[in-house]
Amino acid sequence: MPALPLDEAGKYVAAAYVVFIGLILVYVAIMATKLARIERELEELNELADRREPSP
Amino acid sequence: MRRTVAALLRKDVLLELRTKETVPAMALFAVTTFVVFHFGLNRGSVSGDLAAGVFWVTLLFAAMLGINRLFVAEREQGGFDAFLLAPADRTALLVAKTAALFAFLSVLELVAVPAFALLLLQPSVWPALPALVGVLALANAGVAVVGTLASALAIQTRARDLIAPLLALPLLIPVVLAAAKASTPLLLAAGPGTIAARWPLILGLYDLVFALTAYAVFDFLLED
Amino acid sequence: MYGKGLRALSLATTVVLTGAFALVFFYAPNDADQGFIQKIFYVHVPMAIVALCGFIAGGVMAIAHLRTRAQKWDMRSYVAIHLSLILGVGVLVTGSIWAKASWGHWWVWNEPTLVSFLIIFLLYACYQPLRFSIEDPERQARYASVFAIIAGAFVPLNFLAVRLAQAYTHPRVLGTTGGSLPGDMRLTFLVALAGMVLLFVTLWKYEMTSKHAAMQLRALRRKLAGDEAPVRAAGRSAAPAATLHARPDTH
Amino acid sequence: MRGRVGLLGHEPLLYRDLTGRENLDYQARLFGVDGARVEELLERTGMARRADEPLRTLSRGMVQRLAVCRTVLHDPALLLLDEPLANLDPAAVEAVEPLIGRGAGRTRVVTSHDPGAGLREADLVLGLRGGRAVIAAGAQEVTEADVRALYR
Repeated sequence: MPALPLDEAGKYVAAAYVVFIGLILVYVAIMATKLARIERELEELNELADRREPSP
Repeated sequence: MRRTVAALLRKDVLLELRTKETVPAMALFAVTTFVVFHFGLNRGSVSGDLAAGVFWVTLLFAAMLGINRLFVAEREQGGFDAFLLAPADRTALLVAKTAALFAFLSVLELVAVPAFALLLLQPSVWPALPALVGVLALANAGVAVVGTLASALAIQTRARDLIAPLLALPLLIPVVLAAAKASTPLLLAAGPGTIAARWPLILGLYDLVFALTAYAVFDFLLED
Repeated sequence: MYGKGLRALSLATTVVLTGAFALVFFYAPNDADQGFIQKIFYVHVPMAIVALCGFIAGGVMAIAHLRTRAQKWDMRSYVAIHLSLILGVGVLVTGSIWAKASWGHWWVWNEPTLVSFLIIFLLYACYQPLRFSIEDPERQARYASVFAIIAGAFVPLNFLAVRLAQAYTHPRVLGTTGGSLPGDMRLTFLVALAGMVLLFVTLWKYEMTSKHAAMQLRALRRKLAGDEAPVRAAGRSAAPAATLHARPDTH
Repeated sequence: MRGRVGLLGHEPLLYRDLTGRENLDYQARLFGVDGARVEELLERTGMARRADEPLRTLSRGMVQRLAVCRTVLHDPALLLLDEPLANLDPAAVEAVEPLIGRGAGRTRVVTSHDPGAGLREADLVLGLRGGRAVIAAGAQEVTEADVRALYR
């Protein structure tokens, strides 16, 4: 099969690289939700610690 | 070890003879599937690679019924606990279950091969038979080992009827592939040709690799 | 402490991967046969190689888990397989795009490497459902490790079988190893591969750090709150249970 | 260690579709015990006559008698018994007594829901509440009322 002309092939190549970048971004988004949960829990714990030993 | 394997195997065969739960269902399933293929493909007879494909896919799915049921009695009637109480090598259970599954598959093929020859196969099965038996034996060994592993993995899960085939099917693709390739020249309309040596070799290698893997990991599926 | 060295690693990943993509588009020549479309090769193949190595690494970590009974090895194995699955999606999608561009079909069966990869991906797709359907965390870890070992052994075997099945009937359409490439393309490929390996290691460490932090947090909560504020029921999950209370190693 | 313990719990650990004799034969082979022992036990528990019927057709009491046979088949040094006399009629209780009762000459750990009967049989009493030992004493020192107090 002859090589595709650049304007045709460009779309496919771009699509492939977009898929790769997109995957990484989705992964980052998932990890972001996990980070948010850790932050929330830390906050709760901090409050808990404050209540137990009221700072003078 | 040999004594334990014999005891386990004897019990499995006895249970199957009493309940007739597995092998008749497998055989019936295989025959019915041949009929379904007849209508699905809309042809009266097949040969060559189509014949090999139909035959092996049917056997694979029939084997799946046996794989699903392999450990059910142990799980539901305390067979695992009773076995673990005995001072027996756990590998014996792996060997016995593999042997049982191998035997079940062989009996299944005693029904499925004549049924296939009768219902669908265009050329006569007789000249191909000796080589076909060899391929069947090699493939059965692979299906038995991997099937036992998949069944043991799945039996303790909540969705075991789903997990066992999901695990076993992709694992068994190389077996089906090699077995189908090996049987294609045997089932040619013009009479059997010769098998390329690499297919039996692949099957043998597959059997060996998974036998060793199963031996290494099976113990971990039993402790509780 | 999984966070150690994470910054340097992320930096290296960024530099190498960006450099690799720059090489792909500004340095490597267009392929004589395929032209520009061959550039997909530099993202598709490294991703596939890293995903497969990740699966096998997951199996090796699973062996360590069964040997040491240390929960951390199950976690490591889980994260490696989990990441490889994500990369696997990328491999299948980019492979499919390449097939469409080269042959006009979204999927072709005469490319043994891609077909093998699909089979392996289908097998590993059962990993999460398997974990999910076992409730007891200790058994979940043990069974997951057994699966990871079996599947790890399956990876090379499957490649051999599928490759043999087609190598003799179809000519190899694409060179998928760097071996036969001309020098500048080969350099680009190797840099891209290095970048992908670094990316995998970075993400692996990243996720391990996150899991480890969640674990520490839960332990802290238990220490601080004792019985009064029980740990929120986390719900059943396919991920390894994040507790610091490892089982006693004596068995 | 394994192989010296006899466990009798809520489940008989016998296959429902095999006969009593087949079940016990299988167990005997697993433990490397002589087949004559199976016949002896079937005789002693009064199950010899019904030993060739599949378990699913037998009453629960008969299955329990077979389970007792399985438990002591390999002459274990330690017996772990959970309600060992469940579903047994008085005659059967008498029949299994020399196998798993006080007179069996084995160390026994029995869990029971009947404080009175349990106390009469025991040498040592262990009362658990919330996972902690509340009573741990010789059987003479513990009264039935002490045990009943655990459940209040």
